[in-house]
Formats: sequence, structure tokens, C-alpha cells
Amino acid sequence: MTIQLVFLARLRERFGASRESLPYEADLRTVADILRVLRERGGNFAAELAPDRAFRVAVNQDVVALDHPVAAGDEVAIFPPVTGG
Amino acid sequence: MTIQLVFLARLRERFGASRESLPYEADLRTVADILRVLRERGGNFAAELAPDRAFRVAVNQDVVALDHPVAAGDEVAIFPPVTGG
Amino acid sequence: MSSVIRVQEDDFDVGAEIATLRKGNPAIGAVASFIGCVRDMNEGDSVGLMYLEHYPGMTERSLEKICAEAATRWNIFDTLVIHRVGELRPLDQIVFVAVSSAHRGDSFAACEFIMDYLKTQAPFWKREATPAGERWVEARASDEAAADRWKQTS
Amino acid sequence: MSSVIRVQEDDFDVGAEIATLRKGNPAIGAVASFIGCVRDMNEGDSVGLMYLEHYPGMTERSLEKICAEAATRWNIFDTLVIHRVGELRPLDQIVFVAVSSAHRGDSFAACEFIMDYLKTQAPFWKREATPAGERWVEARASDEAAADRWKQTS
Repeated sequence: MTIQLVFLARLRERFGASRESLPYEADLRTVADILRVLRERGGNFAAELAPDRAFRVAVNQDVVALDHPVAAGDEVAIFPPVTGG
Repeated sequence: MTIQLVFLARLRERFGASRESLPYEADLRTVADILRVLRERGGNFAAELAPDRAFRVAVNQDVVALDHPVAAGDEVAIFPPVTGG
Repeated sequence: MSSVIRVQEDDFDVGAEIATLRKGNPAIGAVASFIGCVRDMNEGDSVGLMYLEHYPGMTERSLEKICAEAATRWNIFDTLVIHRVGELRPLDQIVFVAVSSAHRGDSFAACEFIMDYLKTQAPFWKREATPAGERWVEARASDEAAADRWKQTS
Repeated sequence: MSSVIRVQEDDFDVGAEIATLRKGNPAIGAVASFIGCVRDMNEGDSVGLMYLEHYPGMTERSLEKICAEAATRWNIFDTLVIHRVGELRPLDQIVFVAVSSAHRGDSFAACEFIMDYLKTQAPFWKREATPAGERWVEARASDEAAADRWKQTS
């Protein structure tokens, strides 16, 4: 029962990991809850995911808002604004 | 002292000629004067160059309005609305 | 800024033309291009053969003016216009317009502008063969409307 | 209507890709296309090398959604999007979008729409090497503005 976190581009570098399995707990109801847990780690997590920083969250590969629900088994990706093309 | 007339596409076919040297006369001051002379021939000239028909006139390869002046030596082309591309 | 205009009977190789347009200029970040092709249907009738006539001299002159106007309106590097004349068949390429720029908005706008003006101002005429016989293609009001979009109010 | 999406390290041949897109369909009268290339300058600094990262799976999914949305908005036949990833250098092709349609207005609009949405929604990120070191390219407000143009008020 985990949530699969995916970090990309600059956030992958800053967090020192491209993937992480986050144990699913009952209070992880939305994207905002996951961000809270990550920020509580302090350091680069707190700095990069501060509310005034620009980043995007995708749940199961669709970009969503902070109040989007999450469930065990979801893939939750966090990444900077895209710069392709 | 002539004006070189050029007829293109459908008008070339209807007038039975692609070029014609029109003797320059003092009363040929504008494009409208040339059209008047051609319409006076009757037949396809009168039909195709009637005021309600869609055609364009270029003097020395620039599309112009009916009041544009003409002079001896000018190339005056008359053609249907363009359909390239 | 270079502006190349070619009116020719021969077909052209789009990939080679774009490579020539870019010609190793590393300031180019965007190339927008357009290919017009002969369709096998027009106005509800099947088309087997098409003949493209033009007004030599004025054709090149009008295309050069259109490309020069595009270069004053947008921040572009180079433009290329190739237009075929003579006998064409369904699937044949008729026209190619390519524009290079640093950023994409400029080349997109300039490319569409050149096509819209070419359609209403460059002296080409199409005659097409249908089962009912040959006919000259009529100008379309929608092409005039497309060109009118670019008219500046200033 | 076919929609082809390719994310690849290899370069691509624009002429061959367009030929495949047209694949002998004589109803196509228009092909609009766009090539994005690596420039040797960005934000005033010279760029020697670029690395493109993406989010496999979501990349293809987001591009498919963008192309499907284009097909609901305009009367188009086929779309092709190729985006390269990995190491690229100035002059390299990065992205190619091509759209076919009967009439040119549809393919022009759909091609620009796909590029604008790709720029703001498809999960690609560029890291570039400049004389001052490597850096991640920052998103541009002008790209957001370009994508916002297509938002429908209905």
C-alpha cells in the first residue's frame, strides 16, 4: 500500500531521486497532503515545494490541482513548469 | 507608340489572344478608357468586361484601380480573380 | 534576410528545401511551412487533371512584395516560396511556403500571411478537368476573407 | 483521422515524415508543419549542448490528448508529432508537428495549437550548457500567453 512518487528535471536533481515509494496512510487524502508530508522533511523539499514556487503535480499522468484526491497505488509526479518544444 | 495588352486565363481564351498591341491615342488616359475601347468591340469583350463582371487590371505588373493612368509603352494586363496556391 | 521565389514546372523536395532554407544558421529556432496539394475533388466534382497558368514577371514580382511585407511585419529570417505551373494531377504538390525565425509565433504568422496573400494576389489561375469537361476554377470568397484578416487598421 | 506521436532520441527526416503523413490520400489539400531547432543562443548566453528530459508515459498521453483536442476543433485529417529527447546540439531538430487537412486554415490553426499546447503542457524539460555552466531552462510567460489564446469561452 504505497504511493509512487516521481520527481523530474530540476526537482529530480534537487531531491536526489527520480522515484520514491511513499507508504500510504489514511491522512494522505489529497495532493496537498502529500506536499505537506514532503515539506515537513525540510531542506530542498521545503524550499522547492514552498507555496510560492512554481511546480506542477500530475496524478496518474494527468496534471491536477492541489485538492485532487490520491489513493494507494497512485503515481504522483512533481515537476517544474515544462520547457519542451 | 502602343500599349501592350495582356489577357490571361479565361479571358485569354474568351478573347482568342494572349497579347495585343493597342495603338496609343490621346484619349487613352486611364485604365477605364482602355476598357471602354475594348467593350466597344462588342462580343466577348463587351460580355467579359461588363462592369458587373469580376476581373482585375494590372499596369506594368501592379494591380491598379480603374482611374489609374496609362501611357504609351505600358503593359496593361486584364485577368480573372486569381486562383493559385 | 533572404527571400527566394521560384515558379517552376518541376516538383520539389520539401526536406531538401527546408535544409537549404536553414543553411546552417544556428540563430533559427523555428521553421513554419505549408504545402498545398492537388485534391481529387473540388466543388463536389472529381478532378483528374489540373493546369496552372500564371503571368510571368508579375508572378515573381507579387510574391516578392508579399514576402517583403511579411518581413516588415514579423521578426523572421528567410522566406521561400515555390509555386508550380503547368500540368498537375491529384496528389501533386502545387505550392510550398517556408519561413524561418528565432521564435515560432513569427514564422507561423508570416507563413500563413504569405499563403493568404498568395491566394488572392499572386497571378495564378487553375483550370481543372472534371467528368463534365474542363473549367476554370472560380475564386473563393473565403480566400478574400482570409487575406482581409491581415489588413492593418493603422 | 490518425494521430501519430513519437518520442525518440534519433533525428528525423522531415520530407519522409510528410510523405508518410500524406500516404497517398488525394483528399488532402493542405499540410502545415513546424520544426523547432536548437539555437546557439538563449537568454543572451551561448548554448553549446542541450539535454532534453521527459516523463515517459505521460509525455505520449499528453500529446495524444492535445492532438485529439485539435481534431475536435478543426476539420483535419492526420496529425504527427515527433519530439526528441536526450542530448542535442545547436542546429539539431527538436520537435516536428505536421497536420493535414482539405483546406489550409484548418491545418495552420491546428498545427499552431498543437505547438502552443505542447510548449506548456507536454512534460519535457531542457537543460542547457552555457559558458557559465549548466542550467535548467526556465518556462516563459510568453508560452503561457500563446496557449491561453486558444482557451474557449463557451
